[in-house]
This record gives sequence, structure tokens and C-alpha cells, in this order.
Amino acid sequence: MLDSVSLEVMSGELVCLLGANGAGKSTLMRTIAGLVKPSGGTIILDCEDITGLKAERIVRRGVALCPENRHLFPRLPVKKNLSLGAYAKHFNVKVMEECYDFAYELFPVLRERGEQLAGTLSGGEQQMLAIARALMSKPQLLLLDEPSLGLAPLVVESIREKIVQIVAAGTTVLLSEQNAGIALSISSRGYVMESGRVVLEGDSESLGSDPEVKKAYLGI
Amino acid sequence: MTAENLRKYGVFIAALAVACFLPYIGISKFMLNVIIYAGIFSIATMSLNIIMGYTGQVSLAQGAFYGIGAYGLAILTNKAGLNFWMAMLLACLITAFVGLLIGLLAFRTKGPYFIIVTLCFNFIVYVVIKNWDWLSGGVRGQKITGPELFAGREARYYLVLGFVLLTLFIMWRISRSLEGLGFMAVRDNEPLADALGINITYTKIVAFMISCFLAGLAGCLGALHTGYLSPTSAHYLLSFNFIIYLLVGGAGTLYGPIVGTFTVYLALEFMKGIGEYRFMIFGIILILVVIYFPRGIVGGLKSLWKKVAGSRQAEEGA
Amino acid sequence: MLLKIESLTKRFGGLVAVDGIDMKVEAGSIVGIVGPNGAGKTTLFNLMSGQLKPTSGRITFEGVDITGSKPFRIARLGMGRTFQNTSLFDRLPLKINMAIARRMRTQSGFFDSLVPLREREEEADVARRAGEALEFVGLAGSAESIAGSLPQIAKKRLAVGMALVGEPKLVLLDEPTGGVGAGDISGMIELICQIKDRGVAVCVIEHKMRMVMGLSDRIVVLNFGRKIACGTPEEVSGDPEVIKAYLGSGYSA
Amino acid sequence: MSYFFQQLVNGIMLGSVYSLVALGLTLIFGILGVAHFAHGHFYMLGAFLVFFLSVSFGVPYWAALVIAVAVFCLVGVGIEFVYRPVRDKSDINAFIVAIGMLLVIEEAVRAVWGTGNRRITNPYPQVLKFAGITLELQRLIVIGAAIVLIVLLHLFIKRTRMGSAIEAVAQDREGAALVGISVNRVSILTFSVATGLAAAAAALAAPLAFIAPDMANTLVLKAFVIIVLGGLGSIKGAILGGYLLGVMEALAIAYISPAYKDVWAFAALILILAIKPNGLFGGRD
Amino acid sequence: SCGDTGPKEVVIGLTAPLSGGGAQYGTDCQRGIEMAIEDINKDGGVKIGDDSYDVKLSSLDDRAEPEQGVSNATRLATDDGAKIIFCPVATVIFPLLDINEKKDEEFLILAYTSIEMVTDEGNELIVMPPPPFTVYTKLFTKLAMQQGWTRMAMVQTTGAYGDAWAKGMGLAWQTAGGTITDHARADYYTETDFVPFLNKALASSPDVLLIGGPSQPTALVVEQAKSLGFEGGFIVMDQAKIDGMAGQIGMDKMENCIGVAPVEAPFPATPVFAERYKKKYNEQVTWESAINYTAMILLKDAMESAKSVEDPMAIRKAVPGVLPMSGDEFPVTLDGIENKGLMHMPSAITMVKNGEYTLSSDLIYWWKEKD
Ligand SMILES: Nc1ncnc2c1ncn2[C@@H]1O[C@H](COP(=O)(O)OP(=O)(O)OP(=O)(O)O)[C@@H](O)[C@H]1O
Ligand SMILES: Nc1ncnc2c1ncn2[C@@H]1O[C@H](COP(=O)(O)OP(=O)(O)OP(=O)(O)O)[C@@H](O)[C@H]1O
Ligand SMILES: [Mg+2]
Ligand SMILES: [Mg+2]
Repeated sequence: MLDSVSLEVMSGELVCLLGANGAGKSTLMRTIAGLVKPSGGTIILDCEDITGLKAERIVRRGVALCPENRHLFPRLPVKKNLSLGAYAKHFNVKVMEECYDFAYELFPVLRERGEQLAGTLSGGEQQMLAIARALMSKPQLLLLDEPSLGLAPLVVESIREKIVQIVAAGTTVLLSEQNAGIALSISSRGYVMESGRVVLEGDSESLGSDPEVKKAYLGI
Repeated sequence: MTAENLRKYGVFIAALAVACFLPYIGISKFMLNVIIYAGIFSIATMSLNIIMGYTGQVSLAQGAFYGIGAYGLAILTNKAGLNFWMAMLLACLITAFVGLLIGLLAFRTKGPYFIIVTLCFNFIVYVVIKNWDWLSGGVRGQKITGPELFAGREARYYLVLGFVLLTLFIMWRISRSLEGLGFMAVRDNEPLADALGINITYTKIVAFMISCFLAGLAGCLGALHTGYLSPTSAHYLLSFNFIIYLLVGGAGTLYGPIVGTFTVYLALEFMKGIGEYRFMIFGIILILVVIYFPRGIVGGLKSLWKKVAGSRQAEEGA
Repeated sequence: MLLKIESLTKRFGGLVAVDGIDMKVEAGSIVGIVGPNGAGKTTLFNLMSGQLKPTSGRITFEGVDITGSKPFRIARLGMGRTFQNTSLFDRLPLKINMAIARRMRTQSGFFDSLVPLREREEEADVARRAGEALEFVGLAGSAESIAGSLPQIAKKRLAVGMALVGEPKLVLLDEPTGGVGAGDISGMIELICQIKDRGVAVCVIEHKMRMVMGLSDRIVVLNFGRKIACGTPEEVSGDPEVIKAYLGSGYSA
Repeated sequence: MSYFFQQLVNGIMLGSVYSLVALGLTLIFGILGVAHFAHGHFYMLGAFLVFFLSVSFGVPYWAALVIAVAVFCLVGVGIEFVYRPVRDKSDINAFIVAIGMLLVIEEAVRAVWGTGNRRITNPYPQVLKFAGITLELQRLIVIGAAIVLIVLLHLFIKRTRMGSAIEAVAQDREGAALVGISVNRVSILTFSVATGLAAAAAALAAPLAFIAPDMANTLVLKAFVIIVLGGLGSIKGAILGGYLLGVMEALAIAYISPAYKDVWAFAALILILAIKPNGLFGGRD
Repeated sequence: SCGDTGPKEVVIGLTAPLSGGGAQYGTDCQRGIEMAIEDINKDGGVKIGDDSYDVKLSSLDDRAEPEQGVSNATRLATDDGAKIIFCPVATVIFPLLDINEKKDEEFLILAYTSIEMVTDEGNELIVMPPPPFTVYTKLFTKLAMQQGWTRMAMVQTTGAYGDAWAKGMGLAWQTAGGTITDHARADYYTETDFVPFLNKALASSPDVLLIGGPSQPTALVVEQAKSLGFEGGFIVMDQAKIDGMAGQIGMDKMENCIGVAPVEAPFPATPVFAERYKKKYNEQVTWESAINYTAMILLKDAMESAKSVEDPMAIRKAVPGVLPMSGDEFPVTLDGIENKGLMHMPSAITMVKNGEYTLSSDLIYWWKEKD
């Protein structure tokens, strides 16, 4: 699926990943998170080789993925889903409270829905929960796979702001988006993928103004 | 295209040719006996394939329906004095009818719940047959006398062969008919099938009734061939056997049930010489088969064939 | 009037997901349904197509009361739908997916499959219809591919095709462009217009406002299960309550 | 009336054993989704171990019980490894592996220890009599010990990180991995706890009855019935279902017909499921 | 067969439960036949004219399932050419009766069961050595009544055997003026705890309990009944053996049990056999081994007398001529045979009193008392 992809994300950076359906964005993210084993190549995190490590170990090293299919725990309540988000980190009660507050501030609905089973949430609510769960472990590197999927315009707007805040607070973010406009507007750099390969890279502004990118991926 | 057809039908025609002359190619009477049983059980396994392989509802009650068919036949001939063939048809219809009643109850549940409901039903049928002496003859069982024509083993062999082919035909027709589409839809995605206008409960019940009818048929043939009937003919371990046969052969495939039944049943029969340890060896083989051929022998061969054909095509293309 | 909904309500425990909604869909029109996440849009669809039973209220389709009917009955009456999380027969080829979707318009039962007289004709008809539908949604080239292996956009198109092949009078599309790349959205819009051209009414849930505004004859806006606005795209987009609850002040049509 | 109470106590005793076995199974089947039909056979092996420890080597009863539980917690780890290749496949493949496993175990036990029934001397043969009821002390001990174990397990599942990890793994393996839960470790732990519970049940009930290679065949069926009756994955359901079945059985023997005792219980199950298709405390659909 | 120098062979078949719950029972039968065959072969085999045949046993497991039994018997008769097939399970014998008279595949059934009905079907190729259970019902009743017991509760094993027993016993008991206070059926093969059943039976305050199935569970029933405070007697069906039960729970707990006498008691030659058996298998001898041993020797004599190892009908017809077999020489006495195949084997009953077997040496020639 992936064909010798190389990409770099600097600490504290927000990098976006663009490409049409089936370009390999999700596969790349899943590979970094350890859900898919690469057939070749290496993945380096903080100067350490994490290639081939199991997903649960990678999380403990501070990489959190908000996956495309959400992978929530449908028969557990919202709050339990959130608390499991911090499973790898053994936070004490106080830190946990902070994390909950952060998540609820980002998505106030989740507080109201605390006891509802995740599987019965509306599509957008589930997406919010997936993002919030990924944030619960206070990751060093956050992989967001199409966070705006199924979200109302207002919520998309607030997520966009929150991502900027998160990055400002020191978290590194790799963002994959269909909605290239939003992605390019907040990221510093971007990669464009096609059939499993990186075909273009550059800073967001130049990508955003590249007519070919515009035509092929921005739908403009 | 002809090569494709040859692959598709060649094996079948060859097997059929062998089957037609089997009793006269010098196999022992014992061998023939074992093959007749394997044929009968493969009808039951095919019946399971219809409900489990094609419709996705794992039924652990096939043993019960096998038994109901067999006892139906016995009671109708011995107690009611009916003509054998009439009794056989009626017994299968009764089995299908019981299937309808159980289906109406059991299909309110799904997945593992359905499995357990059917298992419980089988258990109940077994205990009732075992204890209801007046009707079933209890533990002592009862005798069944078939028509004079089928007194000989060879004749029974051809009778069973005929019914195996009939069942295979039914399964083949279902797998490529509009009705079969409904079965597949229910198996793969119930909510979607529902939204696409397919009456799920009705579909399941139709599949279940066909399946029960055929399981009953297998039971009748089993009773006829053994000439004698006991409560073991309705034991839930029979259901387990059918599931093992089906999964070893390949659920949801056309030839899987037959291949699985013959492989497992014959292997166990030949392993009798080993005595005590045969079930240990069989158990280990079973685990290995399921791990390495999760889609059964036929399923495994199919994907192997695809790989071979795929690489050949790639070569040709290059 | 094709579809008429009267004071429809659905409760989940204490939560009122759909709250006394009145709504109409005219034959051959496109109705957009928008609203914030959790507003009750999907629930409304589920009530219309029978996946959920309403707590109270009435739904009539072509004058027939379908309140509380089973999904398959409603589908047979002529209402097709797609799901928010695209739902297909993932392990089967596209043409079989289509054939299954056409199954409800055929009569052949088990005995017909044994003696295929009527079945022959129907099978041919099903194959033809399936081919046409695949053609219509632009997937004729991949009739033999397995549905699960398709890219997102093709899955969405297939789902739409399956909703249509049963010749419905109304289709409900739940986020037909969710997860679809920006480059492919226009194609989907075109497809929806073609559906309308065939005289089939469409209800569409979408968060992509520009798309909904462009497509819909009428728009219904939901919030907290209640209908807060209803009208032409222009009317709705100017409504201050809609802007506050859903669009945000940054929105401009 | 005293007869009624006597049967009631018997039912509760039976129910205690059922609950312990069903609890393990509900973790494995209800939560992990592995149709572990060989569970009863580990119960049987547990009883054999206690037999050998206490009868052949003279280990005191309670020590034998503790050793058996410890050994079988380890055995559980081994079981997990057998299931691992089919764990993510359909339930029914695991079911076949289970059948294979139980055939091997049963045959191996026969080969090693013969087919005869064996008995453990009852460590507490005292008989209590009051208000016209006669009770063996060991029966009360089974009830008491089972309740302690059940409460401990309940606390473990509901109050610990590991408990929620088990539930998470059950519902979405990939999701669990993504939040840092080791699916393998949770799965091993589940099998370990469940098998240990089965051994505990066996050790408790063994002195009251026979030990034989096929002693657990109907037991495992009943355990499946119980967890389905209670609702898959529901701990509460497994406990109540176990006691319900035990009491129903004892009373059916007393007041209806002993020959059909299992029939009434199983028929009741079919009816309950027809009315509540997801069991009494239904979790998974 | 001219120029054939190797020793000739005659195959004896056995289909029996060799795995599963009845394995012990099946194995005991098998061992009796095995020992007999060893003795026969040591003695030069079956001698017919100048020929001598080595005897070979071919055993197949049927798990006591009729279908399996039929398949086994067919295989033994057709593949191995067995003309004599031993079978110790009534439910398997019944279907064998339907296939053993088929032309060219005939075989003689050696039926080890006490269900006399197997000989009632008019089959000409069956021999049934053990005494029919009906022998015991009257004797047990008389003995129990002598103890002053009049109220009997039954906790019988399920199945044809138990049902027939309970029915016969009930009739005898009531004819003698006793009352039946309760009747329960428990599956002795699968049940592991009988307290619930006993509670029900004891609630009717009986003087004596009718029990019985395989020896082991029956012993457990006795023990559990005593632990529930029952102080009356037990009538034990013939499948359970008093000595086998005593081996389980100790002689002191067997007080007041009425049943079949221990295998070593009645016949003079039995203790010798028991010793050989113990030496060979390191286990206590059972009736199963003793009777099947004797039956095998009997069949050897019959083959020699019929001058055929091939013709089951001739062998069957030769049986009366080689009888009686005396308990002075063989583990059991076989006195005669009725036309339908039922053999005359004297038996003995016992009652445990003060830790001793009483009455156990009094042989009962039941057929002489038949009306
Ligand atoms: N498990 C798999 N087996 C086979 N093919 C796969 C698998 N997973 C992904 N693919 C294929 O790999 C390609 C890349 O998929 P990927 O999901 O990474 O794309 P994407 O860029 O994230 O697309 P989208 O925008 O649809 O999410 C696709 O063509 C897909 O069909
Ligand atoms: N089975 C249920 N049990 C409890 N609450 C439910 C259930 N189904 C839906 N809800 C709640 O009802 C509300 C409406 O959900 P619905 O799925 O209709 O929203 P929606 O408008 O489709 O949102 P989205 O745009 O996010 O898909 C949500 O708050 C949801 O959490
Ligand atoms: Mg993706
Ligand atoms: Mg929705």
C-alpha cells in the first residue's frame, strides 16, 4: 500500500497530509501508530527506532492516533472511553480530572453524554469522542486522521482553533484531511500523497497556491 | 473458457463416475457401509451449510432434526403403518414444520444466543426421545424395516447417492438463485438487508425449513440404513459432528460439506485401529486444520487455486 | 404529498432525540436536512425508514400510514436509504450487491430456484437492472470487484446505487460525501441531481453547507431534536437562529 | 417444608458451582468472544489434580485447593496460546479448536489415569441437623467459598484497571491497542483467571461427587446456557443465572420429574430468550 | 488352502464401549475374552480334524452407540470374517439382531446382558449367558420382607435396563404386600451427585431403597443416603456388584445391602481365576471377565464339536452338546441353554450383615423354579 514514503515531523510542528481517497494517508498513520507493520524502512521517534513496535508500546512513548474508523468501545459509557484513553499513562486522579476538563471544554456535549454508551452517540458525537480520547493520554505526537469527518461547520471551526492551541502548547501534530483548505490554513508544512507515495512536499502556503494541488486535491 | 469449465465440472464428473460404479470396483462390504454413512451424514452437513454457510445462522440443532426425521419415519411406519415412501416424505415435512415452530421462537435471537437456543432445543429433543418410551421406544430404540427393494447394501448405496446428488442440486440452485441472494444478504449484513426490503425473519425461516427438511431426510436414510433407531440419533453431539464436518470442508462452499464429511468420517473410521488414542490424534489434527485452513479444505483449495491462477495470469501478462 | 411527518417524537430514556417534528417531502424534490451534531438528523431518518419506532407521531408515505412499520416493508413501498457509516455487503462483488438490492422487486422463491421458469426471466431482469444502476452511479467498470476493497467515494456511490435500484420514490442519503475527497464531491452532487431528474425525491443530510444550499429545494434545520427553521436555502441561511446554532457567523452563502 | 428447604440449599450449592464455572466462561466467551467449550474439561482436570494431591500425596485439602488454583491459573496461560491463532477469526472456528482440545484432554486423561470414577474423601463429612433439615458441612463450605470468590472477581472486574481493559479488548481490539492496552496480555489474564476459577469450583465440589474424565460434559453445556441466559458478558447475569439454574434444577427434581430436570431448565431458557432476546442482563446484541 | 503352511486363524469379534463412560465395563469384558483366547492358543488353538486354528480377537470401540455398533459388526463380519461377535450392551445388541442373519454375512452374537428381551425376537444366532435380571426380583423381595421392611422407594438408573428392573421389582414388591413410597430416575452414567434425588426419596420415609447402575455410582448412592441419616436397607440391581461397591466405600458402609453375591463366592474354580486375573491385570476380577471368559471357552468347544469355524449356525447348534461347563473347572457354571438362546447359569445373592456377606454360597438354579 505504501511505497517508500519518507517524511519528517519536527517537534512542536503541525504537518498536514493531503491526498485523494485511497492515497495511503490512513495507512501511513496506522503504520506510525504500530497497527500495521511496515514491510521495509524505519520509523524514528525522538532518535529512537520504533519500527515494528506493537501499538500499545508506541502509545506509551507518547504517540496517540485518532483513527479513521474511530474504534471506540461501543458498549462502554463515554466517560469510561475517555478514561481508557489515558490507560497507558497511569495518571493520578488530579491529572485525570484535568484531562477530562480539557476534553469537555473542547467538546461540551461529551460532558452531557457522560453516561451514554459510546455506540449510541450520533456520528459526529462519536468523532468528537474519538478525538477527545486520543488527547486523554497527553501525547507528545498526535496523529489525527480526518478529524473533521461528519462534524458540523461550527465544530470544525472550534477543532481548528483547538489544534492550533494544542500545537502551541507543545504537542506535535500530524493531520490528515480531505478538507485541504482547513488543513493548509493551520499547518506549517504539508505532504501530498498519491498511490502510496509522497508526490509533493513543501510549506503550506506554497502548496496552497500550487495550481495543480488546488485542482487535484482542493476541489477548487 | 473450456479449460475453466473443465476445472469447474471435471472434478465433479470424475467423482460422479467413480461414485456410480463404486460398489463394483472391489471395495469391501465394510468400506461400502462406511461410505453409505458418510453419504448420509454429508446430506445432513449440506443441510447445515444452507442455514449456517449460506444464511449465517449457526444452528446446533441439526442433530435434533436428524433425529426427528428418523423417529418420524419410524413412528409413521411402525405405529401408523404408513407406506414407507409416504412416511419418509411426511417425516421430512414434519421436520420442516418443527423447524418452522422452533424458528419462530429462535429467530427472535441472534448470534451466540441463537446458537445456544438451538443447542438447548437439541438437548430437550434428546432427553424427550430418551424418556418418552411410549412414542420412541426409549433407550431401547426401535426397528425400521425399509422396502424390500432396498434390503441389499448396494441398493441402499444408490438410494443414498441419489439423495446426495439431489441435495447437492438443491444447494447448488440455492447458491445461485434469487432466493440465495436473500440468504447471503442476511448472512453478511442484516440491517442493510432489512433496509433493502428483504424480510429477514421470513428469509431465515425459509432457509431453516429447507435445512430441517434435508436434515430430516438424512435422518430417514440413516434409520433405513441402520435398520434400527436409538436416541443417539438425536444427540447434540451429532450437531457438533456436522459442524466439524462443515468447517473442515469449508462453510458456504458447494462441495465443502461433502468433502469435509468424507474426510473426517472416513479418517475416524480408519483410525479405529489405533484404538484409544484416535480421538487424541483427531483432536490435534482438528485444531491444526482450523488454524491453517480457517476456511476449510475447499475454501483453502479455492484460494490456493486463485493464487496459482493469479500468478499464471501475471506471467502470461508479462 | 409523497411523505408527511406529523409531530414525530423519539425518546431515548430521558433524552428527546427527535422532538415533535412536522415535515413534508414533495415528490421529485430535494430536501436538505442540516443541524449540529446530535441534532437528531440520523434518528429522523431511522424513524422514517423504520429502523427505529417513534415514541409518538405519525408518518405517512404516499398516503399510507407507515408509523412503526418494519424497514423492509417501508423499503418495498418505495423508500430507499443509505447509512451514515457506509454499509455494504463487503465480501461480495458489486454486481451481487446490486442484485441483492433489487431482490425485493422479484417474486421467485425457493421452489422457483429448483424449477427455474419464472426465475430465468427475473434473473435476467435483475442482472440488467443491476448493470444499469452500476452504470448510473459510474461503477460499471468494476462490477466484479469486491465491495469492501473499494475507495470511499466508490463505496458511497455504490450505496446510492443500491438505494436506487429498487425503484424507490424517495431516497434518504445520510452524509453521502462524508470522508469523500474534495475533488470527488462535485461528482456526487451531479449524481444527486440526476436522481432528481429521474423524478425520485431525495432527502439528504450533509454538513457541507455549500453543497446543501446548491442542491436543495427546501432545507430543514434541526437543533436538539426540534425543527428550528424550514424553507428555501435563502430563507434558511438568513435565519439568525440557524446562524447561531449551526452555521456560525463565519458562514456566508 | 423442611424438604423444600433442603432442596433449596442443594440448589444453591449446585448454583454456586455453576456460577463459578459460568463466570470464567462469561469472561472468555461473553467478553473475549472465544467459544471455549473445553472449559468444563479444565474443571475436570482441576478435580483430578486435587484428587492426586490429596489422595496420592496426602496434601491437606485446603492446601491442595490453593495449589490447584495456582496451577490452573498457569494452565490458563497455555490455553490462550492455543486459541491465539483463531482468536480474531469467527467464533465458530474457536469452537472447533475447543472441541479438538477437549478430545485431546479427555483421551489423555483416560490414557494416563484410566476410565474409572474416583473419589476424594470428604474433608468435612460432618452432618448438621436443625429444624428437620440435614446438611453436609462441605455443602455449606462450597456455598460460602463460592460467594467469597464471586465477590472478589466482581471487585476485580469493576474496580481495577485490568477489569476495564478486559471490557475494552472485548469491544474493539484495535481501539484497545491504540490506548495502550496489550491485547495479548489481557487475553492471557482472562484465561488465567477463568481457568483458576474453574479449578476452584472443581476443588470445592470434588469431595461431594465423582471424578471422571467425562464429569464435566453437561456442566459446560449448562455453563453456556447460564451465561446466555444472564446476557453475554454480564458478570451479574452469570452469577444470577448460575443460581437460578441450580435452584430450578433442584426444585424440578423435587416437584416435577427428575428425568426431565434439564429439560425444564433449558425450556425455560428458550422461553426467556424468546421474550428477552439478549438475556436477562443483555449486553452484546 | 493347499500348501498353505502358516497357522490358520479364526477371528472372534468384539464391539463394546472401549472409551467414554462405559469403557471400564467394556474393558472388563474384553479382558475375560483375551484370557480365554490366550489359554486356548496355549493349548494348541481350535482343533478341527487335523487342522488347528489360532484364535485372534478383533475389538472395536462403539461407545455404546447402536450406529457405531452396527458399523463395527459389519466391519468385523465382512472385513475380518468374524463369525462370532461378542457384545455387552443391550442397546447395541438389539440392532445387531437385525443384521446378523443376512446371507453370507451371518454371525453369532454372544450377548452379555441380563435383558432377556434380546432373546425374545426369535433370532437364531444369539447366545445369552448371564441370568436374566427377573431372577432376582422375587428373591430380593423375600429377603427384604424378612427384615421387616415394607416401604420401598426407588432411585433407579435411567434407561431400558433400569426401567425394566424397577417395573419388575415394583410388581414383585407389591404382590408381596409392600408399598412403594417414591419412584425417581437418575442417570447413573452422568449424574455425579445423588443427594437431590435421595432427598426426594427419603422424604417419603422408606424402609428400603431400590438402587443400582454401574457399581461406582451405586456405591456413592449408598454412602450419600447414609450421610443423610438413612438407616434402612438397600436392594441393589444386578448391574452393580456388591463386592465392587465395597471396594469403593468399605465393607462397613455396605451394611444392609442386598444384591448379587461377590464373584469369587459361588463357584469352586472362581478364586483360582480371580488370582490369575489379579496377577495379570492387577485389578480385582469382575463378573464381566469371568462370564465372558467361560463363554469364550464354551464357543471354542462348540466350534470343535461342530467341526466348523465358518458356520455360525452349526456352532450355535453345537452349543447344547458341549454343555454343561462346570464351575469346578471354569470361573462360572453354564448348565444348559434354552432354544431361544438364554443360557442357564446359576447365580447367588447376598446380604451384608455385621460386615459379612451372608447367603453368598447358596447357588440358585433359577430355571428350575421357572413356571
Ligand atoms: N488491509 C488492507 N488490505 C488491502 N488493501 C488495503 C488495506 N488497507 C488499505 N488498503 C488499500 O490501500 C490504499 C490506501 O488506503 P488508505 O486508507 O491509507 O488511503 P487514504 O489516503 O487514507 O484514503 P481515504 O481518504 O479514503 O481515507 C487503498 O487503495 C486501500 O484500498
Ligand atoms: N440508541 C440511543 N440511545 C441513546 N441516545 C441516542 C441513541 N441514538 C441516538 N441517541 C442520541 O440522540 C441524539 C441524536 O442523534 P442522531 O444520530 O440523530 O444525530 P445526528 O443529527 O445524526 O448527528 P450527526 O450529525 O453527528 O450524525 C444524539 O445526541 C445521540 O447521542
Ligand atoms: Mg484515510
Ligand atoms: Mg447522523
